[in-house]
Amino acid sequence: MRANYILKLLEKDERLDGRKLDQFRPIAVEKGVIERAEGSARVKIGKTDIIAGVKMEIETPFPDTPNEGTLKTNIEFAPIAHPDFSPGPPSEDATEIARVVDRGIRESNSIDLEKLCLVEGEKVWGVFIDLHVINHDGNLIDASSLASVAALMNTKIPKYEDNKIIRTEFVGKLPVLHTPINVVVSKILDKYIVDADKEEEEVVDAWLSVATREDGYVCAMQKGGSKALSLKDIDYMIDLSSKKSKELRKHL
Amino acid sequence: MRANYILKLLEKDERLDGRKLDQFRPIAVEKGVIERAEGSARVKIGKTDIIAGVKMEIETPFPDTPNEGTLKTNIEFAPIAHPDFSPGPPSEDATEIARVVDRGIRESNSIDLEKLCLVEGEKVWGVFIDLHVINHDGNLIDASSLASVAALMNTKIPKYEDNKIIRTEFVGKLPVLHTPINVVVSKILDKYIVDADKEEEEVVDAWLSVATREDGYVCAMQKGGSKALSLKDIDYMIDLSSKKSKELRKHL
Amino acid sequence: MRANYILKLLEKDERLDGRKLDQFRPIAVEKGVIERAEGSARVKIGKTDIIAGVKMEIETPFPDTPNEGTLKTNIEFAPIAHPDFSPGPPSEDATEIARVVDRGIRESNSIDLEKLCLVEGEKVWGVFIDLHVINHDGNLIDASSLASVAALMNTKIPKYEDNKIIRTEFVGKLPVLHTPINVVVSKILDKYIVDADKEEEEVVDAWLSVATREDGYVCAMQKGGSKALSLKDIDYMIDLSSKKSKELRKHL
Amino acid sequence: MAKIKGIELIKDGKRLDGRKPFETREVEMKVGIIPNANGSAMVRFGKTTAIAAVYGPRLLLPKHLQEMDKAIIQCRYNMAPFSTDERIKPGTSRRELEISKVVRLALEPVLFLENYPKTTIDVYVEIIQADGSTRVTSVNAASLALADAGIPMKDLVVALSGGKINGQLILDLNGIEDNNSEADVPMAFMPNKKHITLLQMDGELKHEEISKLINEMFKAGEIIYKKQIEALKNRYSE
Amino acid sequence: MAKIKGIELIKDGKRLDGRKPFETREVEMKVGIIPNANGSAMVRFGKTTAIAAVYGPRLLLPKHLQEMDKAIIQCRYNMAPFSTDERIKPGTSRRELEISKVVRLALEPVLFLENYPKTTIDVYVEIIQADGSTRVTSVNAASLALADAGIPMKDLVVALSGGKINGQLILDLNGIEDNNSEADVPMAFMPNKKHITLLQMDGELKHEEISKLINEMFKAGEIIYKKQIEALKNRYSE
Amino acid sequence: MAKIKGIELIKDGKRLDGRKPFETREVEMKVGIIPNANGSAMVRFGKTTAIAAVYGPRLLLPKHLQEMDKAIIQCRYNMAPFSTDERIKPGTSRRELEISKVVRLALEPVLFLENYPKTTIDVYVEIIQADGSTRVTSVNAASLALADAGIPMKDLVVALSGGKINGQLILDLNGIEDNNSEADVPMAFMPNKKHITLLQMDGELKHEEISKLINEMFKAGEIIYKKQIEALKNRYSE
Repeated sequence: MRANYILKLLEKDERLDGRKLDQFRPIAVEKGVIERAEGSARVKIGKTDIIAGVKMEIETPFPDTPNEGTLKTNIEFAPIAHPDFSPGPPSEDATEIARVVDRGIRESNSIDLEKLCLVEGEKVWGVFIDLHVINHDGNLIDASSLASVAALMNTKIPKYEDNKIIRTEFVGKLPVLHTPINVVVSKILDKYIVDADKEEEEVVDAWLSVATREDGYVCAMQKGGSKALSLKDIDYMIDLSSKKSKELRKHL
Repeated sequence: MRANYILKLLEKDERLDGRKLDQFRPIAVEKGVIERAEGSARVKIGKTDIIAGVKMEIETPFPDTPNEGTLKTNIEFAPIAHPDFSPGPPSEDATEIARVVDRGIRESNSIDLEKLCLVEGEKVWGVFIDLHVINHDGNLIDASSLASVAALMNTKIPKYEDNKIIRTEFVGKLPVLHTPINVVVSKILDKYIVDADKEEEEVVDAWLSVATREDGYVCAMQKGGSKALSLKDIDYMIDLSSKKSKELRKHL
Repeated sequence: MRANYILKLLEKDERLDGRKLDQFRPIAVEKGVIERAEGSARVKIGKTDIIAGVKMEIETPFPDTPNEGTLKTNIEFAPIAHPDFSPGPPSEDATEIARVVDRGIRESNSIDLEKLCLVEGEKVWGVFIDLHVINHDGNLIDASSLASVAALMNTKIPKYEDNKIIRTEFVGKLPVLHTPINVVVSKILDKYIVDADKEEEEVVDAWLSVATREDGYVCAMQKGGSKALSLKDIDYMIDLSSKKSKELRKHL
Repeated sequence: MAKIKGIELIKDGKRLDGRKPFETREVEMKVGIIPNANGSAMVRFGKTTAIAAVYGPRLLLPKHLQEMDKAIIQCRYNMAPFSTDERIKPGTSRRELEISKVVRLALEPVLFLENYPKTTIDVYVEIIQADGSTRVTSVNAASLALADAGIPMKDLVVALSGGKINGQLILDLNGIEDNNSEADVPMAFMPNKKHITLLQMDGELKHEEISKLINEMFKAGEIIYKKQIEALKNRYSE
Repeated sequence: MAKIKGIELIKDGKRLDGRKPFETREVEMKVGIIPNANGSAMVRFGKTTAIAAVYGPRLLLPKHLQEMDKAIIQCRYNMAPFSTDERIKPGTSRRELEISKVVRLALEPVLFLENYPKTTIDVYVEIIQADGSTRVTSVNAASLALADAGIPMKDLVVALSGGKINGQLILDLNGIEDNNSEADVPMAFMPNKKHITLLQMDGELKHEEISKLINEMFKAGEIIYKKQIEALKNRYSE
Repeated sequence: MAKIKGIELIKDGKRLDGRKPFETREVEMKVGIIPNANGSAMVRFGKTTAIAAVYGPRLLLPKHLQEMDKAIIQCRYNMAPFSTDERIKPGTSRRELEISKVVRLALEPVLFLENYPKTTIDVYVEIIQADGSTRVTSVNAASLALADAGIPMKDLVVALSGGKINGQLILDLNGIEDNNSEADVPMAFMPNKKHITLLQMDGELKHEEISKLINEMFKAGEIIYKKQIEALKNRYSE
């Protein structure tokens, strides 16, 4: 029923909540919402609500990058956020989102990881981004990605002295070099929309997530959905995504 | 049927097995039952039968207590002990008992943990209390707590030489400073009983576990059961528990 | 139906595929099938198809054997290999096979583990044998055992320099002292067969796995199946197994 | 969570954050913050922040877990990885498992479970930031979320913590007090009849100190109760 | 998998293994290698070797997982412990979980799932040896295994990877190129209509470079498509 | 469990604990020690102590695990964390999983499983203290527990271990012998017909040594058999 109505509207370039096809829901970004985290941000896109917290921990570097800090991104589909979420290990969808966000940040060289080395080969800062979904009303990828970058920009590096982290004193800000912004473009029938909400996501044929850097470079893509896309689709979707990313970046 | 009969009897201050409301079943405490453990004890309260074994292992201290040994309490609801116990990770109830026993010992400062430091910040003795239920006929908390303290009192510290534990030689006894004794008081209707057996536990409205030290201080409490308690209830239950704890301590 | 037919044939000392009771299916052993592994072999016995890969990793020795390398054998019933295999932790049967193969190699002193010590008490070579079942048509034990020994014979020790494994350079071959060969003899009714295929395995009453060394010593045995065996059975089965092991060893 | 040796937590009758012994931290409560949930609430005591959501009563599956004559409560208390100084690895610790149980038991006495056979009432609490007294903050949030879900309750459930530092009884322990206290007593109760539904204690207290603390918690609970009522009113006057 | 600083991956128009930018490695394909499976195939790109097996369509159990109006695909991508330099511990990593999903989605558009209600089509891929481009090798193997299983398909699915090294667009990245590339683009598509069913990208590329790469992959995909057809023919002419 | 180089385990025909080669340690057996169980027993060989309990035959759930024409045996062998020198972490090791299987198979031939379709007979063994030969001690305990549970059996199952130290065949290995033996042969059998239900071997033995050991185990098993009978009698004469 509802699905059919969404499709009917789309044929007329209309959406349930009156938005244009290329229009986001209202976006709110609040940084520094978790005092005890080294960095944090809460992002709301419409009713979708997500908190990103960044913790800095001492880690052993990977053997092949002995002078670089580490990055780990994790998402929790907290059961408070949706009737279908249940406690337990991350689902396939949660894992995909965490990896898409992680790759967007990693591949864009967003963080200057070499600045996070303390003792080469032995001790480096580990940057842990934890995403906590508070309410899920669609488009978790864009919200997660935006919250992560906002939280990184908000992150301070604590003092490290005598093998202890002093979390009340800071030596500086996390060196953030780039701000990749993720915008998912969804295809339904022959229409392209951005920021599909939960109901729309259920009728999406295929989507393309594109992360664009402030210098216009694309740094990560992921196709989703059960239908195929043509090169023409993809060209259009990259264009639209890059265009919208500029709009979203203003919220940082 | 049986439940109703228990309630009927209680109205007359009587119990199925003829005990008084504030009377324990026969208690037997045997120390040193496991030769290969550094300390051990077997406690029977009526048909409830439980073995506590203490193992001493070399551990890294926690960063914030670099000069203290560590304590870990674990309980296994071995499937031999009851038709409803099945192999697998600890249940919510098992976890609660392990934590109640652990906190009773920890919060009463029962063990002089500073005496268990070998190399500050690097090596300390870890005290592992493992509780193994042999037969479950109710009141596992009191039996577990009594077995744990008895086993600690029975524990010897092995020699540690050239980075090896010599388990056939000992340097002394585990320094046990206090002997917290746990007594659960259960409320059924408007009656208070101690040492509820398995059948009685099924009709208990609420219970209060109180650990009392030999100097009369209360060092841990835990309320259980699905009904509420008044302050008057609690005052009465603490009194009764502390009184009975003296009786139980004689078995150590 | 099929089971009854197998039994009928056996009464006449015949088998479904025309083999004699003490005859293996065609055997193919190919070494070095995985270039990136330090050692490998693929063994086919009839339609049973299994790959053994050996990886060499730096490990901490066990405290009681500070100057010996370590050995670990693992089998994966990959879900590609049989409709009943499903992803997940190893089953009881998989665990048994891994342990039978492991013990055969370990107890025969097949590998000169003392030669694998790098720094006593700190660093030794760990030998990891991983068995990957490609197609399961019975007799996984013999195939796994043969593949493991073939892979060990094919294993080279990489260079270890500046705390790094250089996997493109080698310092020599893994020191293999003995070649234990496992042959399972199965009893069905009053007949003894070797190399039971999957269909035959389903009617086996009892089996005995015997690992024989090239010097004739028996170095591991395991009885399986739900029926008992007499000493006479066992004597016969050891004899037959040892005899067949010579035949199989030729394939190394 | 080490005790800091000889730390002076109270001086001239004032605690480190300036509070008097029986003064609680700033308390903030907000109802209806999760659109997807049947009921939800955020409760903050100082920095300690809990978000609770209630889903249900809904049919419990698989069937063999159903109770034929009543609803069950499934409760999960979970700390966000970024809620404390050191990152918490995902997965349920023994501490979280135990707190999930005591929070559930703290709520059970006020519900009419027999009204909803075969169903589950799922109560999920996320600790977004932790600075002591997280379990009682959770109970307050869960109480509001249940009320917000329209589930009939005999009473609300009010919770707070008491304790003892440097020989002085206090209320509403923050993180540093919690770690260095001589005793810590989390409690929950039904405010109208003063019926206690959660009570734990760790540390060293005389019996009479426990009784005195409980009475002080009853008193301070009145204020928390009013905040709960107010938060519920705000929700429906929005 | 560290990037090696300043490594020269291409010199005089030749890659380290001698290939030209848009040249693929030696490709080997074999269908029907697992007697027990309904369909199976081995595909090798250079050293990267994937074995795929298809079981089904078969009844999906437990029942509550069934879809009433179509089959579901269950897909697992798994790396053998000995397939890489450092041994991989058994168990599914987050990377493997994600690849399992994208491989499944790469196949789904060519299947008529509505023909097999309540069933599952199980697609299992084992990476026996890994030297870059494992996920696209997996898709090729799975495509052949599905065809071998006699499951009707709208088209085969052809997959390969593109990327960029030292400023040069290339095809079919091997391990060292993968680890040190400026960009990595795995793609799968239906060769007849050039419909893309898998597309991922990591690195730094301009939009026009992405389009150019996709076109090059379409071209090289023709050859891979022919290899698939050939492998299927060989199977049935055995 | 290291082998100690050059250790002399036997001297002048006596083992370290004073036993002759074919002498067993002190054996203690007690039936009916767990009131809740349908059957139970404790068996001790020297310090090695096993407690076994049998629950069932009872309906097996979930249903899809049931066998329509017979009972299944579910067996778990578990070592208490404090049973050995180094504490054992809770959770089932591969060794425990394998022993659970061989203990189950050691018992299966004496039971009439077809009498109890759709049910499970659960056999749980806890090793309370370990000093070698734990699996055979477990089988003896399980045999008694099954008899105590009143489950019809074709025969009891008697078990003991044989081995070889310093070139000498021996019976009933203790811990230090087990770790330093040249061979270790655990065996279980039905004493009346001498039918072997468990047989394993690790080490180095000639075929004729194996046969000789088995014969010695048959002999010593007579005594163990008598102890089992006696323990059962004591149970019913209590």
